[in-house]
Formats: sequence, structure tokens, C-alpha cells
Amino acid sequence: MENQPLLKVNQAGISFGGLKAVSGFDLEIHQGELIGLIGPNGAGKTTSFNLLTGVYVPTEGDIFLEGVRLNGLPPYQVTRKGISRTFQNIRLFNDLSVLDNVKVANHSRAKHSMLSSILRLPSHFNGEKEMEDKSIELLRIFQLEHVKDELAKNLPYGQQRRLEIARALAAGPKLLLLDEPAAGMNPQETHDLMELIRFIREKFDLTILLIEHDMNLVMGICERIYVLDHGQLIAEGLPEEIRSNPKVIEAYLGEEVSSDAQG
Amino acid sequence: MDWIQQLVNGISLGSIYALIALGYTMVYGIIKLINFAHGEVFMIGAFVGFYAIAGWGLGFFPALIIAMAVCAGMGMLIERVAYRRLRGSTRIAALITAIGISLFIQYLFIYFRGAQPEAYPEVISNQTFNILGAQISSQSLMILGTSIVLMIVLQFIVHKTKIGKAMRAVSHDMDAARLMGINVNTTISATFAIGSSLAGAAGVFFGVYYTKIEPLMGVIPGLKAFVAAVLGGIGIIPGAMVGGLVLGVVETVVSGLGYSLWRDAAAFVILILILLFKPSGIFGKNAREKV
Amino acid sequence: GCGSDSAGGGESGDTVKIGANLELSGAVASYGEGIAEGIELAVDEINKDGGIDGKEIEIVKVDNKSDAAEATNAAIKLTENDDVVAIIGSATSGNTVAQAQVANNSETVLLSPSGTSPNVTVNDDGSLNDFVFRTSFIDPFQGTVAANFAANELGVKNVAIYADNASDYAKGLAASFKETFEAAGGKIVAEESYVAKDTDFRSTLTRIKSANPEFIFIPGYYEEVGLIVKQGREMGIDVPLMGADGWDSPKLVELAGGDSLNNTFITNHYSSGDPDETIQSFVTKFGEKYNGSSPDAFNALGYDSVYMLKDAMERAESTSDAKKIKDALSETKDLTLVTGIISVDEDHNPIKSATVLEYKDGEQVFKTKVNP
Amino acid sequence: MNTKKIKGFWLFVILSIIVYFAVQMAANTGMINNYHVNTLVYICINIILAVSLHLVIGITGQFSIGHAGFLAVGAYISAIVTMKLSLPFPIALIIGGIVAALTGLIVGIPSLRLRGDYLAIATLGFAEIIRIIFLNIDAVGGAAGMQVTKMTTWTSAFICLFITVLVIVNFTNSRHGRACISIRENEIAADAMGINTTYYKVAAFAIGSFFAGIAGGLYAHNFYIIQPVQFGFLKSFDILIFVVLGGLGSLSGAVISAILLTIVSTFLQSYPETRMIIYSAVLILVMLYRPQGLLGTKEITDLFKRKSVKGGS
Amino acid sequence: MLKVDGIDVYYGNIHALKGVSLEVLEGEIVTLIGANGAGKSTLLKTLSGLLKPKQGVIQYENQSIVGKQAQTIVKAGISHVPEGRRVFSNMTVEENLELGAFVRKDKEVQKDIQKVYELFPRLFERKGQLSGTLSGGEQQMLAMGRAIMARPKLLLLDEPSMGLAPIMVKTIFSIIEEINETNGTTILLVEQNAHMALSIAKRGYVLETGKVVLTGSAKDLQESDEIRMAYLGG
Ligand SMILES: Nc1ncnc2c1ncn2[C@@H]1O[C@H](COP(=O)(O)OP(=O)(O)OP(=O)(O)O)[C@@H](O)[C@H]1O
Ligand SMILES: Nc1ncnc2c1ncn2[C@@H]1O[C@H](COP(=O)(O)OP(=O)(O)OP(=O)(O)O)[C@@H](O)[C@H]1O
Ligand SMILES: [Mg+2]
Ligand SMILES: [Mg+2]
Repeated sequence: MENQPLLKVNQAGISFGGLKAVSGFDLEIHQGELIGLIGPNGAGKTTSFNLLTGVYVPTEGDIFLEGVRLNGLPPYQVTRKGISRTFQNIRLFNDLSVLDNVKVANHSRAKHSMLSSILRLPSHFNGEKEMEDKSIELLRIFQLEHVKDELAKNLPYGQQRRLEIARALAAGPKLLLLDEPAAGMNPQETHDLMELIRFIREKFDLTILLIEHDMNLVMGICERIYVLDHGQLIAEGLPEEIRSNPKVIEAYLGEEVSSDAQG
Repeated sequence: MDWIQQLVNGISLGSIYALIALGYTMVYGIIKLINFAHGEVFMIGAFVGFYAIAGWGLGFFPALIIAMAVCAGMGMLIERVAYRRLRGSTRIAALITAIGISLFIQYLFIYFRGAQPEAYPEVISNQTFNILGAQISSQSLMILGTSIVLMIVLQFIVHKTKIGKAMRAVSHDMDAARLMGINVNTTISATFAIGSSLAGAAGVFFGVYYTKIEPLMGVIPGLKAFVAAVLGGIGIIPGAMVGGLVLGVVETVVSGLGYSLWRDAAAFVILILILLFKPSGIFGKNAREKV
Repeated sequence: GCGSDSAGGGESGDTVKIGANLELSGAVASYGEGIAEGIELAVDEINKDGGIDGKEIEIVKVDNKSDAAEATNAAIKLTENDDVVAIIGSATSGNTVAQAQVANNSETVLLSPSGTSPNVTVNDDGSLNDFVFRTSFIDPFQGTVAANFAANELGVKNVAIYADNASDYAKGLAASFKETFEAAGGKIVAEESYVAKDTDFRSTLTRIKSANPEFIFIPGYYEEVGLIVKQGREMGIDVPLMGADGWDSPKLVELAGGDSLNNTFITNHYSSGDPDETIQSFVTKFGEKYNGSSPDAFNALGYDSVYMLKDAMERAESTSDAKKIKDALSETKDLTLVTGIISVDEDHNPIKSATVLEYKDGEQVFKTKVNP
Repeated sequence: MNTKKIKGFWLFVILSIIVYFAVQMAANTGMINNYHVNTLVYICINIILAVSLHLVIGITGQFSIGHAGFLAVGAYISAIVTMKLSLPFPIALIIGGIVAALTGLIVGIPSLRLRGDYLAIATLGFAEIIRIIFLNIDAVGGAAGMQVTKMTTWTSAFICLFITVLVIVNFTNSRHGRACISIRENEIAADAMGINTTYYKVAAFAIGSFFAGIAGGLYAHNFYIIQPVQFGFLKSFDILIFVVLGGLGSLSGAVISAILLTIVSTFLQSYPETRMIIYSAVLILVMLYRPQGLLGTKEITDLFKRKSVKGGS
Repeated sequence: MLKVDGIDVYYGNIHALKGVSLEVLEGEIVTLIGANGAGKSTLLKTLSGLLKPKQGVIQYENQSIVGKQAQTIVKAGISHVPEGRRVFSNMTVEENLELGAFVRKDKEVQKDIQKVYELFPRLFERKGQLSGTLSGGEQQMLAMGRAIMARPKLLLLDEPSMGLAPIMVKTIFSIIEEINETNGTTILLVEQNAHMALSIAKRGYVLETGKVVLTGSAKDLQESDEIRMAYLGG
């Protein structure tokens, strides 16, 4: 049992109209790993996240989480099974407070019923209190407690990105998917983000799969890297292997990048 | 039941819906506003045509041109006064304003001339042909012909001319359109002018074909035209045409089968069924939000 | 706890306050407006002549948006806030029914100019609404007259009925027509409906045509009937058509066209071509006040409602005691109005004779008179 | 945090009791007449309608413009229960509400898959279908309508209003309400956070329909007659206007605008010629100069909060 | 060529630019760097007329362009490639390029389209494709090509490398240099990727919370310790 991968993707694919956005996608992630997914623009990275989270139903292949087949489950059930994500273009609940954003993600772990809330039974108060405590604790970890009553849309960009990760964690995932978490951040901010990702992995005993174009980040923290191009895997391996893989250099990195990234 | 006759009836009715829906869908396509006042512009067109014919003794075509011109002006005025300020606001705010404008025009009109109906004079003689046992009136042929021609013209304007390209650019992204040097206000005004002049034309045709016009005449056809536009895929010009015809034929067939009281219900049932199976209308692309 | 004090209402200074609860906006605004025009003409005349008992009439006009809830509200406002002694309204039976209980409870006279449904004055449970009256026929009467005319005068056997289903008036007429006509041995070969505000009737007409009726009864209002007649004739339906007072409007002729209207008949309260003095002076005065237009049935009924109240007040010798006025109203006898010589029966309905008219090249021509 | 909310709750209860008795006293002593009481009842009905639609549009973000359909169901069903089955009025109200909620489910389950304008037109269509069904049932009078005895009183209207507001406020301020709001804010993200969006959309729709049905029962038993024409799309627009004018997402906004507009509309009855012109002009001007609605997304209590903070410091 | 003096820009109550001044000379590449929310995009939007400054002067070729409509500014020769590309997604690549030349009345539009295709051969391959279906890098090329179609004298580029694959970033930057060299187009470049930006620019400005905090030649900035720490990742 120990050897069963947390996530196993078997020849998954999807087409839009005639376009095969992803095909023959294989992926195996074990408990506790931190994996990178890279590839040129339009390679199908975000689409593969959408497959994993039930936003799109794969037209071929299978997806298993801890041996349970996920194909065809709607996103909210996939989340309850243990995969949660952030979005390439931030999707916060803009007009909700920071705290409520996190509470929403706590939703499916709370038990109190609609009736108990409408009648304001004790179970409602207990349930809400518990949600609130848990959420505040998360915000504290992400250094967002001081802005908990702000509306999400009023946060600066960097805090919005962090809030999105906090929110995803509140859903209690085993596997966390991050789609370009460092997009639009400068090197310093990116550096802080790397620390944060490492930290939450330890703290929450998480498995993480992330998409990123910033090679400093990817090469810096990922243990293994998958490379997609035109919807297909072209390489898989350790950061050093990927960095020197000619196919990857041709399709994605460009010739001199190895020297640049060190700079 | 006389199938051919009913089909003819349905297409005549449907082409009126189509004519109104064309303008509707055009405006919607560009600024995504359900312009409830469209029905009232249609009403104004009918009355302007009426006054031109009955009051000033003009012929059909001059009356049609005047009505279209006045309605174009009305459309631009409505946009300028009521919608432009709301461009940055929620769409629902614009929708409520549109409902407000629609009521305002109706009752301003009633205030000045009363609610009683008016009868259109017969300006073009109406002949009836007998084809395959069905009676076809020359007027309904004319209306169908006009809608088809206008549809083609509109399609041409939107897809082939410079102003059409500007319209499409504005509809996708107003700020980016500005950066191309497109004058967004002018473009939207032009859209309203074209859409409203179509409504005006529809008003005159309606008056000639159905004779009766009254200040609240825009309400139901306005709603039906909206339904037709949604049915065809909102914002899509040929969709409005087809949606209008489908609606007309469905209504006629249901009445023809003796369920005239269920006619509107049937139209809505068809609409809902189409939306459920093809949520963006007959011609709409099922564009899912890209995640 | 109402009624006790409002019986003395209506007398503020030396005017007679009468409410008008009408459809001035919404779907049937044109009916309400027609009644209002008639009322205003009558009030002008009466006030110029020195009013009732020396008191001027003051009309408090309220709009009920063609909506029953608003009509109730408006009636409560008229009785409670404006203290009117009587209300004229509304154009449709439903909106009148909506105020009937308010009138009873607050002891205010309610006179409906054109609410023709029997349940305006007599409730569904058979009880009489003490304070509620009307100026118009009730539906069954006109339907009966039309059926007898078709069966006896025109001698037709197979007929179709094409009724406005959104109007209780038209439905009432259709029902009584059917009953009487079938009792007389006739056959209804097609029964179809339309809904007010429709403009395209061709599909149903096609259906009626294929049933081959010898005569079509079309109860409804002129706005739609005009189009039905026009479209029917265009489709080659040339059998006689018949309707009722709802057809009576000069607009009908404009909408349908004089030609199409040939070989059509209506039952009506009166004929505007009738040389009768009351009628002619009404038509003239109406034209003078409303720049040349000629009155329709709503105008005439609104006008008559005011005179019916005036007559009752004079006989009751009170312009303020609603109880006395309603007693006087229920004793109305042989009162000459534009829409006929009326007496009120025990169900508070006016008994008046109906006239059958035929359209000839756009003119109404007197055909027969039928007494109830 | 929680104690504050509890305080607010008791404040609401006490305030309601005061309002209720104040009106009751005024009516008993003749300070206000029947007309005023009737207007207040009408206001209660309109607030219930506004608040119930607020749950669907303002909270859950589902653009439904066919609310009059559920009003009609509640009105007719409750009228049948009292007039034909001779059951007591409170039972009629509840049955009316339940049938309206079931109708809400039937309408909501298929149509809530649609978005934006397509949802709007579908709900409008359903409402018209409901209306046409009543128009064609002769047992309820068809077009002529159905006579209904007046049973709605200030007390019954106020109790219904109180319960409606309480339930909707309690629902909104719970994890369930937050789930609905998250759907309004970003449906895709809500889904990704484990919210069963279909369930909550339909639930909000059904609850909204339930209270619209209750309002329908009060409505039917207040105006002596119900007719299908009363429940056309213009009625739906009236309710929609309450919600948008008050500020989408603001319950107190919906309440305030329902009160204001009912008063404005009633007041304008006496100016029949210009009534609708003024009404529509008010509507246009408010939207042009306050497109976010009277209160925006704020609640009236937020305004007090800010003031008291300022005053306190 | 462009001279900005003490402009203040607000979004409602938010004071986004506080007395910003800067200068761009003819033929230069000038870069503007700064953290998220510093106001870089706001500045570009103000220059191209999408936003109106509350105060301050903007001189373009010795004429004030404050308060001018965006379309007038485009005609005067300033093209803006907005953040996030903003291509007209339901229109084809070629239609997008044609729109870029919207303000032009001359007959050489077709010729210029060919020139853009030479610059971006990838766009030529996809000229009939709806631009919404292009990949991010392709869309960025399209956005730049579209801006060039207006024959601008001054090109404003807002984070052209955002979200692009490393190989695309390189391509885009070399194209920027090419545009500058072959057409002589002056370029004001906003970038997060300070390293790359400074490597092609002549001069740079650093913006922080709505204020210019540092300015100098690209070389100086690259060597400044503060910059290295904050924007070049040590
Ligand atoms: N809903 C959709 N409909 C049609 N095509 C789609 C859809 N979603 C994605 N695609 C297409 O699938 C391909 C892969 O897109 P995807 O967003 O997964 O790329 P990506 O690898 O995430 O790129 P980037 O790094 O630019 O984000 C693209 O060509 C895209 O246009
Ligand atoms: N439409 C808007 N409404 C309100 N505030 C805005 C708006 N756009 C930007 N802002 C605010 O103005 C400030 C400057 O934003 P701007 O987009 O110019 O930053 P930037 O430097 O371009 O950042 P980035 O690197 O994220 O693109 C930020 O605080 C931002 O929150
Ligand atoms: Mg992506
Ligand atoms: Mg920016």
C-alpha cells in the first residue's frame, strides 16, 4: 500500500473541437512530493489541471487519487476527495472579506445543517465558531490575519495570491495544485513565495504539483519536473536532467537559459 | 389543418419578429445590454410612419425613411442620456434603466396623445396570391423579403466594413478598442442608430401589415423579439432571423392545432428546451468560460 | 370598525365628491381613458347647469394600473381618505369585483360603467352586493340577443365562436350565446379563443375557415376585432360576423375597413346614428370637447354613469347619504340615457333594450330593437 | 463577533415588536385609517417579495426575472385551500408556500444551469407559462379570476414578514449563505472549493420561491380577487426593481426600496396622468446617479456601525 | 519626445500615482520597473489616454496631451500594448492587425501587415485563426504587431513577458530591440523582469507605491545594490 501513488494519471486527454489540448498524459505523484509542470504557452498545463480537478471531463484515460477513480466527478466532489487548487488568473470571492473567503473553503468540512442555521440552534453556533477558528489560524500562518476583515478585492496583488493558496488549503487537500503562483511577482517576492511553499508542505503534510514559468522557482524547489508540449509529455525527470534535456531546451528553455538562471 | 397555409402564416408572423429581433440582437451583441426600450422605439417608428402617411400625406417609402431616421435619432438619444453613464456599472443596473426608459416612453406618449389605438391607412395595396391552396399576401412577402435583405446588409456591415470591425472590437474589449484609435462613443452611437432604425422600419411594416398601432404596442413584440434573439443565439444576426421565424411558426402551428391559448406558453417551452440542450441558442457557440 | 362614519362622507363643503377608479395605465388603459372622457364630459355639463342640487360635482380620479390589487387599494383610498360618496369604476369586471367588498364595507356606492360579468353585483355565493351597481348590460343578455338574431333573423345553423379569452366579458357572451343558440337547435362547429393584445389571428382563422361555419360570433373589443375582421376577410371568410357593444367604436371601421365590415352585425345599447335627441346631442357635444372624435361605447357608458348617479341623488334628495342613494339607484326606473332607457332590477342590473345594428360601408344601420 | 450578532438579533426582534404594536395601536385609536393599514399590509407583502428575490439575485447571484410566477402559485394555491377546501388561512399560507417552493424546484433544477441573460429569459418564460396555465384553468376562473375573501390582516402580514426576514438573515449569515455568496462571486472558484453549486443555487431558489408563495397567499387574501393578468412579467419587473434599486446584495436595501417604491406608487395613484411618467423617471434617475442602488452592497446596520465607532472614539 | 511632469492619478479614492515625472527621448528604449501595484500600468494607461490625470503635465512632441481622447493620442503616434495582451479574441489574427491600423487612411496597410508577418512569421502561419485560441506567446506577438500597425512613433509596452515561457521571453525581447532598431520606434517598456528589461534599455526608472524612487542609466541601475536586492533577486 505504501507504494501506491497518491495521484495516478493514465493516458488522460481531452480535445476541444478538433484540437487535442492534452493527450496521452501520464503522471504519478507520491505522497509528500513537490512536482513541477512546465511547458510552452498553450502546451496544455492549465488544461491538465482542469482535468485533474473535474472542470473538464477527460475524453480519454483515467485519473486516480489514492486508487479511487475521479473521472466524471464534478469539481466540488474532487475537492472533497482531496485535490484543491489555485487559478492562473486569480479567482477570489472579491466582495467577501478575507476571512470569509477562507471560511467558504472550510464549508464542506463543517457539519451544521441548513435548518440548524435558520433556527439558530446551538450546533450552528458551534459549527460556525469552529470554522472561524480554523480559518483564522490559517490566515495567521499566511500572515493575513491583520487584513481578515478587508474585502478580498482590496488586497494588493501579492496578498491576493497568498490568500488564494490559503483558501485552497482550507479545503483540506491532500494534493495541492498551484497554477503559476509566482506570475507577476518580482524576484524578491518570488523568493518569499518559495519559502512559503516549502513551509506549508511541511506543516500540512502536503503533496504539491505546480505550474510555473519562473525557472528560478521551478528549479529551486521542485523535486521532479514534467514537461508538456503540444499537449504531450516530452520529458520527465530531476531538475538537472530537465535543464539539459535538448528537447526541453528547444521547445521551452531556449539555449542560454541555463546560464541565465544562475545569474 | 391546412399545413401550407399555416406555414405561410407562421413565416409572415415570424418575419415581423425577426425584423425587430435583428435590431435587438445587434445592440445586444455590441454592448451586452438587453435594451428593453427597443420595443418602444419600434412603437415610435410605427407612429412616425403613421403621422407621415396620414398627417402629411406622404407615400410608403418616404414615410419609412423618415421613421427610420427619427428612430435612429431616438436610439442615439436614449443611449446618450440613459445608457452611456452606466457603461462602467453592472449590467443589471443598465437593465433596470432600460425598463425605466421603456415605461417612460410609453407613458410620455400616452400623456401626450392618449392610449387609444390608431388605424394605419392602406398605403400599399395588398394582393393575395393563391399558391398550392394557401393564401399568400404580397405584404407578407414584402416583409419577409425586407428582413432577409436587412439581415444580409447587417451581416455585411458588421463583418466587412470598418465601422463593423470597430463595433466588434468594442464589443470584445472597450479599452483595447480605444487603444486602436476607435472612438467607442461614436461606435456605440452608430450601433444604436442602426439597431433603432431597424426597429423603426419594423414599426412601419407592422403598421401596414396589421393596421392597428397603439402606445403599448411595443411591449409584447419587444419581448417576443428578445425571445427570438435568445432562441437564435443572442448577438448573432442570422440567429435573430431564424429565431424569429421559428417563434412565428411555433406560435402559428400551436394555434392552428386549436391551442391558441397555449400559444405563448408553447413558444416559451420551445425556448426553454432549446436553452437546456443548447444553452447559447440555436446558432450560439457554447463558449464555456476558460478556466 | 368602518362604515359608520363614512356614511356621512362625500359632503365637503358644497361639492359632491365622486371617485373614479379607472384603468388609466397598464394593459387596458384605453378603456379606462374612454370612460374618463365620458365622465368628464358629463361632469362639465352638469356643473355648468348648476350641479346636483346646487352642488358641483368633484371627480377624484385614481389610476389602478389595470390591476386588481391596485384597484382595491385605490378604492380604499377613495373611501377612507377622500371620503367620496360614490365611485365610478372600473372598466373591467375583475377590477370592479376587487372593490365591491370595500364599497359594501365602507357603505359607498360603486357604479361600474362597463363591468358586465354577473358577479360584479351578485357574488359567486348568490349574495347581492348592496352598494354595487352597473350601467351596462350583463353578458348573458347580449349573448342571448345575438344568438336569437343569428338563429331567427339570419337563419344560420352552423356557427363558430371566436372569443377573447383574456376578457371575462367576451367569455360571458360566448357562453350565453352558445347556450341560447344550441337550445334553438343550432350547432357550434368551432369554438376558438384569442387573447387581448394579439395582433395575428390568421392561424386560428384558417382553422375556423376549414370548419366551414355559416356565421361567426366574435365577442370582444374593437381593438382586436378590427384586425380579426380584416384578416378574416383577406383570407376569404365572407360569412356574416357578429359581435356586441365592445365593437362599437369608430376605430373599428378604420381598423377593419368599411368593405370588410359589410355583412357584420352588433348588438349595442344604442346607435350613434339614431336620430334620438339625447344621443345626437351627446355625439355632438363629445365631438366638440374632444376635437372631432366620435364616441365609443366606453365614452357613452362613462357619460351615462354620471347621469345615473345624478338621477339617483336627485330622487334620494341627498348628495351625501350613500344609503339613500343606493336605495334610489335600485329604484331607478325608465331613466333615459344615451345607452338606452333603463330600469334597475333586483340584481342591480339595468334592464334596457338592445339594438341590433348592421355595418354597411362603414356606417351603422339600425336593424332591430330587442327588449329584455 | 458572535455576541455582537446575537445582540443584533435581539435588537431586530424588539424593534419588530415595537413597530407591530405601534401600528396596531394607531389603527385601534383611529390615528391611521383603513387605507393606511392596507398600504402597510401591501408594503409587508412587497418586502417579503423583495427579500425573497434578494436571496436569489442579491445573495446567490442568479439572475431570475420571473418571480411573479411563484407569487401566482402561492396566491392561487392558498386561495384554493381557503375558498374551495375551506381550510384555515395559516394552513393555506403554508401550503401555498410549499407548492411555490416545489414549483421553484421544478423551474430551478433545469434552468439554473443557464447563466446570465439566458437564465433570465428562461425564468421569465417559466413565469409566463405558469401564468398561462392559470389562465386556462376554468376551476380558478380563467381570465375572469377567482374571488377570494379578505383574510390578510396587519397581524398576519407582519408575522409573515418577520419570519421571512429572520429566516433569510439567518440563512445568509451561516456557512450555507456564504456558500451562496461564493457562487455569486465566482462560481468556478466556489465549485473548486468544494461547494455543491447546483445544490445551493436550487436551494436558494426554492427558499426564495417559498416566501414568494407566502407573499402570494397574503396577496390573494388581501385584494378580493386574483386574476392571471396580475402576475405578468411587469409584476416580476416590479419585484426586480425593488431588489436592484435597494442595492444588489443588500437585504436592508431591498426592504427600504420596497417601502419607498410602494409609498411612491401609492401616492402617485392620485396623479393618474403623470403617475407612470414620474415613477419611471424616478427609476431612471436613481439608477443613473446611484447605479449600485441605494445602499450598494452595504446593510443599514453597517452605516450605524461606522457612526457609532466614530462617535465612540 | 515625451515629458511627464508631476502627474497625479486616482481610481476613485485610491491615489495611484503621486507626482510622477519622467522623460523619454526620441529613439530610446526606456524601462520602468517596480513591484506589483507600484502604478506602472496606471502610468501607461494615463499616457495613452485611458485614464485622466488629476494634475500635472504630459507633453508629447511639445504638445500637451492631457485630457485628449485615446483615439486622438493614437493618431498622434502613441501605441499602447496593454497588460494581459487584450487581443480581440473572436476575431482572426489578420482582422486584429487590420484594427491596429484603424486610424490610418493611407493605402499601405496591406504592405504593413506583410511587414508584421515578416517580423513574426508565427503570426503568418495563423493569420486566419481566431486570436482567442492562440497561445499566450502568440497573443503577445499579435498584440505587439497590432500596435505596430498604427505606425507609432512611441510604443508603450506593458509587461510583454508576463506568463511567457522562457524561450518566448527571449524572442519577445529580441523583437523589441529589432523594432527599436529597424523602425526607429521609441519604446517605453514596463517590466517585472527587471534583469531582461535593463539589458536592452538605455535608461530606467524605478516606481514604488506611485512614486519614482530611482532613475539612471540601465547600467547604473543594474549595478545598484538596492535594485539587485529588490528586483533582480540578489
Ligand atoms: N475551453 C477551451 N476551449 C477551447 N480551447 C481550449 C480551452 N481550454 C484550453 N484550450 C486550448 O488548449 C490549449 C492548452 O491551453 P492551456 O491553457 O492548458 O495552456 P497552458 O499550458 O496553461 O499555457 P499558459 O502557460 O500560456 O498558461 C490552448 O491551445 C488553448 O487555447
Ligand atoms: N481599476 C482600478 N480600480 C481601483 N484601483 C486600481 C485599479 N487599477 C489599479 N488600481 C490600483 O492602483 C495601484 C497601481 O496599480 P497598477 O496596475 O498601475 O500597478 P502595476 O505597477 O502595473 O502592478 P502590476 O505589476 O501588478 O501590473 C494599485 O494599488 C492597484 O490596486
Ligand atoms: Mg496556463
Ligand atoms: Mg501592471
